[in-house]
Amino acid sequence: MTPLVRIQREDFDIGAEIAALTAGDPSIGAVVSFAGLCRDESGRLAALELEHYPGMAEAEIGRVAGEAAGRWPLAGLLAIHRFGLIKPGEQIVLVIAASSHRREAFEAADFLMDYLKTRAPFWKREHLADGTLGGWVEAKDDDDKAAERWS
Amino acid sequence: MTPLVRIQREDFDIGAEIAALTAGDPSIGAVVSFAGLCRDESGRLAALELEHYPGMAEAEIGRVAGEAAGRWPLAGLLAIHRFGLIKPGEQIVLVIAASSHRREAFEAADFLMDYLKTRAPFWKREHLADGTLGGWVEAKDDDDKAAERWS
Amino acid sequence: MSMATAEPASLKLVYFAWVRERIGLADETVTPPAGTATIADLVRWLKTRGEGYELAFENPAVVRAAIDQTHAKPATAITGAREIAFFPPMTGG
Amino acid sequence: MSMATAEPASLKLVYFAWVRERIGLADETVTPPAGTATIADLVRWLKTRGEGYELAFENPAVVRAAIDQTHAKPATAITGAREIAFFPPMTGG
Repeated sequence: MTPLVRIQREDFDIGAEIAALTAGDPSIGAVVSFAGLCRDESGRLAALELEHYPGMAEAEIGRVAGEAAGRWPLAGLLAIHRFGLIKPGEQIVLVIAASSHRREAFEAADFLMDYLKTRAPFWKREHLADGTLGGWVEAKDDDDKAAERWS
Repeated sequence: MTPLVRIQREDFDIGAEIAALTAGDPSIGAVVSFAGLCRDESGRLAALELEHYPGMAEAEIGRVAGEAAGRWPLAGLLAIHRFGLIKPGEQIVLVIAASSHRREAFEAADFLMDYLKTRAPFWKREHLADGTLGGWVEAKDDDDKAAERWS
Repeated sequence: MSMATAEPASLKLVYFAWVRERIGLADETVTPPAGTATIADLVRWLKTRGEGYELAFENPAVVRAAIDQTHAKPATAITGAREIAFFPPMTGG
Repeated sequence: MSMATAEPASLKLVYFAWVRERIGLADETVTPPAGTATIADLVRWLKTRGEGYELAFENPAVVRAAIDQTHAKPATAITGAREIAFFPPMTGG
């Protein structure tokens, strides 16, 4: 099973991605999806701008997805990460893990998200509702701690 | 936030359910979905027949979903469980949890699935590929142990 | 104040999965004898009602029960119950 | 066999987010002085190249690096590197 990784400006369709990842494999009993959405931060935010490192983004997510595929018996694994300007309510990131049983699908999706947060070369900048450009979002210690759970 | 619970014979559309659950709430940053599918058990199975206890199925899943809603700060929680004859590759159950941050969405979906497996009054019977009626699926100790993680 | 067990009340019983198949009924309305106070008492009485019941409850520890659509234990009192269900361990999800 | 640091090689540097903004460049090709063996050495040299670099690396512990699109540590050797990136802690996902 080779994980699928896509870095794109365009939005994605969760239902269509789940259907494509699971089609034709009747050994799949469990599918977990995680979608990360842009929050409006109580109305403070007009948009998030996502900058990324082309090439490394694909490579790094591919490496971590490959590690997940080696760690859990998965039938399918997909990660999509968008870049560019993303408005509140819009989708930023998608992870789907499919397997025979639910435990490994949950754990693989959870693992991949934790590592995406701390290792994938993406940076968020805020565009504020008042029309000004906000600052770069700071990395959270919580995310580092979450990623450390898996080591 | 009142959890949504549906017990139905009809199939469901994961993408549409996620969109409906998250629409119009820009505080949502994380959406986790779990879909349980009918496996073919290496070709042995023609279908699963799901019997349920009408009334109690809704009530019991509602109780457990309410407990999840009390335990994690969720913006949305949905559970759909199908009954009737379900073929390999078809969807049986769906849980969606939406929240501001990913940890609570993952945990609430995981929790609700563990309790669905052990407390929701549904029983699976196998219909075999050779045309005969198989036995009732036996409950797994693993599922009880998984549910005990949360107490 | 009258005692709950003074006058035997009629009770709807519902059965699911192999409990239903072994008993041969999906539901029935019964009047348990006076003194039937708990789920365990009810099971003991049901087992006297024929071979199907005996087979369904041959290992009573395996059969689950619900009183008015809420999970119940063998020691749970059935006082005031309208509907009691018996079924195998759940295998949904 | 020639030593890796004998002849300074030209190297592509790429910068992201506030590192890019502070330096004022998205990328550039440089020839570090002989003896620039590690990421930390490279940062020390870059800081001598002007105010923007000094600001970008004012707290070098915060800035992350990648060698040929793989995460690297300050002590990682840059021998043979084609592209080295500097960026803030990642905030994707």
